[in-house]
Amino acid sequence: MLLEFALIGGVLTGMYYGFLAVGLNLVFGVLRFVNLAHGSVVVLGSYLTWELSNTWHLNPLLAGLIAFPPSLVLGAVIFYAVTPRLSRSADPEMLSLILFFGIAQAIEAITTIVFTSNRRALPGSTLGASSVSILGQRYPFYWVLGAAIAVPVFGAIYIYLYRTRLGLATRAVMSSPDDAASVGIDVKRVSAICLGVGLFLAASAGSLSIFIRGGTDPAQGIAVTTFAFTVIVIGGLGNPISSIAGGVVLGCAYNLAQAYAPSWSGVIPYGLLLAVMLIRPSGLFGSQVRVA
Amino acid sequence: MKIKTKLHVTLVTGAVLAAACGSSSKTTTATTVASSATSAAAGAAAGPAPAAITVGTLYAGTGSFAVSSLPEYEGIKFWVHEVDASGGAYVKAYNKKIPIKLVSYNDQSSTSTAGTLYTQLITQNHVNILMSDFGSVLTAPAVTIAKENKQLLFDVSGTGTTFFQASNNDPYIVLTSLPVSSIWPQPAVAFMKSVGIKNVAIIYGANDFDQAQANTYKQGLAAEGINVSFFQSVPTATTSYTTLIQEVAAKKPDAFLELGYEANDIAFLKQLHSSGTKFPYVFTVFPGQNHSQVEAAVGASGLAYTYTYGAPPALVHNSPSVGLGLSSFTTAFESYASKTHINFEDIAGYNAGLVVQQALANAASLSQTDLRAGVLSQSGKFSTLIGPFSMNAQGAQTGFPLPVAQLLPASSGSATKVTIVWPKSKATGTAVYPAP
Amino acid sequence: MLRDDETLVGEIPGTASKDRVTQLFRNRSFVGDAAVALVLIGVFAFGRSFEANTLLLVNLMVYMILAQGINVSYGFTGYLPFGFVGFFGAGAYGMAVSTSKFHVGAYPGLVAGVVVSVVVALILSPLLRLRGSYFAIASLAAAEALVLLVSNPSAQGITNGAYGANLSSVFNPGASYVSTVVALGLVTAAVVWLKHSPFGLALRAIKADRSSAAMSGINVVRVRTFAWVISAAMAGLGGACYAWVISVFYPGDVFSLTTSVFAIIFALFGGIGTVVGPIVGTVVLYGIYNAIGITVPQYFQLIYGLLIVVIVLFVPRGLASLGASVFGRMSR
Amino acid sequence: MIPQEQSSTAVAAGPASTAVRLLEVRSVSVMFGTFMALDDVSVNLDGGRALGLVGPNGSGKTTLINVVTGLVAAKRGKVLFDREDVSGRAPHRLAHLGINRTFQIPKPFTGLTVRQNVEVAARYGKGRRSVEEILALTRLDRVGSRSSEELTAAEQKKLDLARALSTAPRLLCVDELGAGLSVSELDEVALMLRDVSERWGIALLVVEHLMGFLERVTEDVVVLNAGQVIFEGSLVDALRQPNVIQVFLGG
Repeated sequence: MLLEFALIGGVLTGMYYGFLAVGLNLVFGVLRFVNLAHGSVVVLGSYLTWELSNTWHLNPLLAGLIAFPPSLVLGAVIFYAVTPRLSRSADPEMLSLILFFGIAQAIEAITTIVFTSNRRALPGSTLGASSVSILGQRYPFYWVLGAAIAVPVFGAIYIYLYRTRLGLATRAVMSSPDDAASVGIDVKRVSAICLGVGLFLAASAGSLSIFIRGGTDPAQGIAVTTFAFTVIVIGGLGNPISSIAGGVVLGCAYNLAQAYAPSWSGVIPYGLLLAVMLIRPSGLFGSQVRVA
Repeated sequence: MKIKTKLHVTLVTGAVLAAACGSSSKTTTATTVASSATSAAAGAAAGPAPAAITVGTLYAGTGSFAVSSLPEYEGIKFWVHEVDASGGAYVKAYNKKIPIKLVSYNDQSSTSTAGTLYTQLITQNHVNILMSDFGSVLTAPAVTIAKENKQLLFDVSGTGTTFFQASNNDPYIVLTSLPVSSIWPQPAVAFMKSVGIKNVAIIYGANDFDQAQANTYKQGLAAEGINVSFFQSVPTATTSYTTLIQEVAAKKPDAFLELGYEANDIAFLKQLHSSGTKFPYVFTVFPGQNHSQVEAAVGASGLAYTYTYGAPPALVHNSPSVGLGLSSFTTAFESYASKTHINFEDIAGYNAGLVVQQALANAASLSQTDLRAGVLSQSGKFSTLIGPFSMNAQGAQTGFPLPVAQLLPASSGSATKVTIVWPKSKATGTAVYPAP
Repeated sequence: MLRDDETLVGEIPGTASKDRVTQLFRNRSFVGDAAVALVLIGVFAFGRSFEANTLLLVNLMVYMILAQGINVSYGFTGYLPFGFVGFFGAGAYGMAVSTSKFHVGAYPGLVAGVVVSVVVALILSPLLRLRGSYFAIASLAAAEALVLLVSNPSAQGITNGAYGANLSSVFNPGASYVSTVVALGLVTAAVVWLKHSPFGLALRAIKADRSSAAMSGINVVRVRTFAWVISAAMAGLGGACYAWVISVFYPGDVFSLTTSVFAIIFALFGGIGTVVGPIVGTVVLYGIYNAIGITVPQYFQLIYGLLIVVIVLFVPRGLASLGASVFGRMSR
Repeated sequence: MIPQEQSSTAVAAGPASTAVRLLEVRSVSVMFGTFMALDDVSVNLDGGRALGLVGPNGSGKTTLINVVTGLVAAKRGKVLFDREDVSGRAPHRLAHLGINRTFQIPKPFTGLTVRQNVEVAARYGKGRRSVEEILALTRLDRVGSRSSEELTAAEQKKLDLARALSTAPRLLCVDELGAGLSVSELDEVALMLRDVSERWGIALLVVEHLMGFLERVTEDVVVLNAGQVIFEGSLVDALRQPNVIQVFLGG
C-alpha cells in the first residue's frame, strides 16, 4: 500500500521532474554546455507566479505562458552577446560553465533585490482542488497537475523536434554543428532559439515548482540545477525526450527513500547522479556513444 | 564607526596586497591606522564614565536566515531607540544613565563572515556588549570567539543545547530571549497527556534545534507512558513530505509532530492539507512565532486546528516588571518600524535588550565577568513581556516557557488565530481536540 | 604496482641535483615565485601586530589555501571541482573527530584532517574519468552527499551529527593561527614546486593534450590522480586549520557551497596556473567583499556575477595575465 | 586465437642474418560501433627497417598506428614488440618500451615552450637523450624558448618528431608527417627521418599519402583498403598492381 503510493507518486512527480529538467537538456544538446543558470530561471518563474497570483489575482499557471517572449529575448541576447567570444577561447566548454554560473549569480542577486529573500509559497487552494483520488489513495492535486502538464509539454517538444523544419535543424545541430552548417542550416539562429526555449521551459516549470517544492526562495537556484542535471544524466544527456524517463526514475527512487529511509532521502539525487555517471555515463535511456 | 571600520579593513587588505607585490610604503600607513584603534581600552570599570555603552550585533540582510534575523534586529534597534529616548540605560558601575550606541554588521547568513564580524566587533569596535545574530547556526561562530576574547555573549535566540553544556566550562554566554530548545516541549508533553494522546509520530529536521526538541519529546513522552511509534529525521533541506505523511497515516497515531525550520513547516502543512489526511493533533514549530507569514503561505484552511508553541504576541504577559507590556510595545513598535504585523522575533530582539539593561543595572563594573554576574543575579527576579526570566549557571535560559497554542479559525473563517490552550493559567481559549 | 622503470616524478637524465638547484635559482620566475611565498608568510606571521581581527586574517589565508587548491586542480590539470568544499569539510571533520572523539592532540588532528580529505579524494578519483562540466557537477554532488552523510543522525556517534563539532578541548588561538600561517606556507611552496618541477610540466602537458602526454611516457592516470590528491590535501589542511581556529561549527558551515564558489572565483580572477594569481585574486576580491559586501550584499552578489561574466569573456587567464602583459610591455 | 587462413602478412625483412623481428601485428581487428576499421590485419617489421603504410582515406592506416601505440584497443588479435605481447598496454608503458609516434595533426603541449615540450618527453620517456641534441637535430634550437603554439605548421611537425625522438624509440610511427609541408620542407624532414633512423637504428612505420616523400624514406609498403591489407611488397611493385591503382584512382 505504501509501496504503491510511493511508486504512483514517484511517477506523477517524476513526470514533472522531467518537465523541470527538459530545458536544461535541450540547451545541453544544442549548445554543448550545462546551463548553470537553469535553476535560477526556475526560481524566477516561481516568483513571477507568486506575483501573478498574489498581486494580480490571476491563475498562477498563466506565468508559464507569459514567460515565453521574455525568455526568447533573453536567450537571444545572452547567446549573441557571449558565444562569439567564447568559441574563440581555449576551453569553451569550461568557460561556458563558469560564465553561466556568473549569470546564475546575477539572476539570483536581481531576484533578491526585487523580491527580497523572503520565502514565498502559495496555498494549494490557489489551484482549485486540493487532492485527487487514484486507485483508492489520495494524491496532492498539484502532483497530478504536474504530470498532466508534463505530458503535453513533452508532446509539443516531440512534435517540434520530429515534425517541424526547425526541429529537424535542431536535431542536425545536436548531432553535429559543423555538418549542420555545411548543409546550410543557420546554426547560430537555431542555437539562440533553443537557448530561449530552454529558458522558457525552465521559467514555466517554475510556476508549478512553487507548489511541488513547497515554496521558493532566491537561493534555491543551484540546488534546482543540480537536481535537474541529475534528471537529464539519468535520462541521457542530449536527448530531451528521455528526460521524462529520467524524471520518473528519480521520482520513484526519491519517494521510495522517503517511505523506507527518510533520513537518507536527501542523498538520493546526488548518489544517483554519481552512480549513473560512473557506471553508465550515457544515461539509462540515452543512445550509445555516437559513431564517428 | 561603520565607515571607519570599512576603511580599516580595506586598508589592511590593501596592505597585504601591497606586501604581496613587494611594496612596503603602504604597509606602514596601515599599521599606524590600525594600532591607534587597538590601544583604546575596553570596558574598564575605573575612571570616568564612558560617553556611551556600545552594543555590537550582527544581522542577516540576505540568505536563508534573513527572514528571522531582520525582525529580531528591528527589535534590538527599537530597544536602543526606547532607551536613548529615556536618557540612556542605568549603569550601576557609574550610578548614572548612559546612552546606548549600536554597532551592527550584515553577515549575509554566512557563518564564516559572521565569525570575522564578531571578531571585528570585539577587537576593533571594542563593544561593551556583544549580542549574537538570530538562531543557533549564526550564533555558533560567536561562542568560541567570545570565550577566546573573554567577552560575554548575549545569545538572543541561539537555543542550541551544545552551547550550554556544563562540560564546556564556558562562563561567557547567556541566553536571553528563548529557553534552550531541549526544554521547549515540556508544556506540550503535559498537554498531550491531558487530552489522552497514546500514540505519537515525530519527524524532525537533522539540525541542532529540531533534533534537541525531538529527543526531549521522545524522553518526555516515554516518561509519561506515551508510545512514540514513529521517530524519523529528514535532511533540513527537505521540502517534500507527502510520502512520509502517507507512511505515518498508516500507523494511525493520535498525534503527529513535525519539528522543522519555517520552510519545512510550511511545506509540511501544505502537503498535509493536500494529502486529504487528518490527524487528531498536528504540531509544528513556526506558526506560533511567525503566524502571518506561515498563514500567507499555507492558507488558513491548512493551518486550522493545528498546534504550535505559543509565544508573544499571542501569549500575553501584560504587567511585566521590566520594559513595556505587550500592548504598549505593539503600539510603540508598530509606529517605530512602520509595520502592521509584529511577530515573535521582533519581541525577542527587544527582550534581549531588556536583559542587557538588567546586566548593566546590576553589574558592579563593566567588566564582562561582572556583567554576567549581574545577569545571573537577576534570575527569577524579573519578568518581561515574554514571561518570567530564569537562568541556570551555564547561562541557559530556563524561564520564558512556551505554552501550547492552537490555531483556531477566526470568526471570519478566512484566517486563524493563535489561541493559547495550555497551561490553563495562560489559556485564552479552549482546545478543540481531536481536530475536526 | 609501481614498476621499477617508472617513477612519478621525472628525473633529469645525467644531471646532479646540485646543478638542478643552481639551475632553478638562475630561473628568474622561480626566484620571483619563491619571493612571493616568503613575503606572504612574512606578512601573515607578523599580521597580528597590525591587524587585531585575526579571524579576518585566518579567513584570508584559508581562502588563499583553497584558491591554490583550485589552482592545482584546474590551473594545472584542467579539472574544475565545484564541490571542492567537500575536501575542506572533510579536513575540518577529520580534525574535529580525531581530537574530540579519539582525543589525539591538535597537531596529529591536523594530520588526520589531511588524511581524511586524501582518503575522500582517492574514493572519488574515478570521477576523474569524467570530462569537464560532468566532472564539475559530479564533484558538487559528491560534496552535497558528504554533508548529508556527516549530519545524518546515524553518524552521530562519530561526527556528532547535526549537533555540530566542538573542539574546545584543543582550542588554542595562538597555535591555531601559527599553524594556519605554516599551512599557507606549505601550500604556496607546493604550488611553487609544481610550477617549476618536471612534475608540474607533466601536469601541464596532460592538460594540453592527453595522448601526446601519454606518448611522452607520462602515466596520465597516476600523475593526474596524484595532483588531485595534492589539491584535496591542500583543502583538507585548510579545513583542519579553520576548524581549529573556529572550534564550534555545524556541518553546513564547513560544507557551504559558497566556500567553493569564492575559492573558484578568487583563483580565476587572479589567474590560474600561476603562483601569484590566486593570492592576488583572494586579496582583491575578499578585500572588496569585506569592504562593501557586508553593507550591500545583494548588490555585491550582482557585481560578483557580472564580474565572472567579464572575466570569462575578456580576461579568461585572470589578473596575472594582465599584469604580465603590462609588465612585459613596460620592460620592452 | 587461431590465425585465419586468409590473413595476409606483410614483411619488411632485411638480410635475415642481421635483422631481428621488432614488431609483429597479428590478425588485428578493430571495431568502431558497427564499423570495422581494421579487419584481420597482420604486419611485421624488423629492427632498424622502414615500412610505408599507404591507402585511401578511411582505410585504417591511422587506426593501425593507434593500435600499435596503445591509443586504441584491438577487438581481436595481438601486437608483439620484441617478441613480447604488448596488446592492451597503456601508451606510456609502450613509450617506455621504445614505441613512439608523431600525430597527423601535431599536438604540441600548448602553454609550454618548445624546449619544455621536449624536456617533458625526455624526462618521462626515459630516453636519456640530450634535449639540446634533439633540438639541434630537428633544427628547433633557434625557437627553443618560444611557446609551442606560436610555431609554424612545419615547426610543429618537427616538434612532434623531436618529442618522439627524445624518448629514444626503437619503433617510430610517423603519421602523415609530409602533409601540408612545402617541397623544401619535405626534403628536409625526409632527410631527417632517414638520418635518425640510421644513426640510432630506429625502425619506422610511415603512413603517407605523398609517394614522393615515402620513396625517400622506404622501399617497402603495405597497402590498406577498407581495413584490409591488399598488397605488400615494394613501392615500385605496388604502383604496378591494378587493384592498388584502382583503389587510389577509382576509389
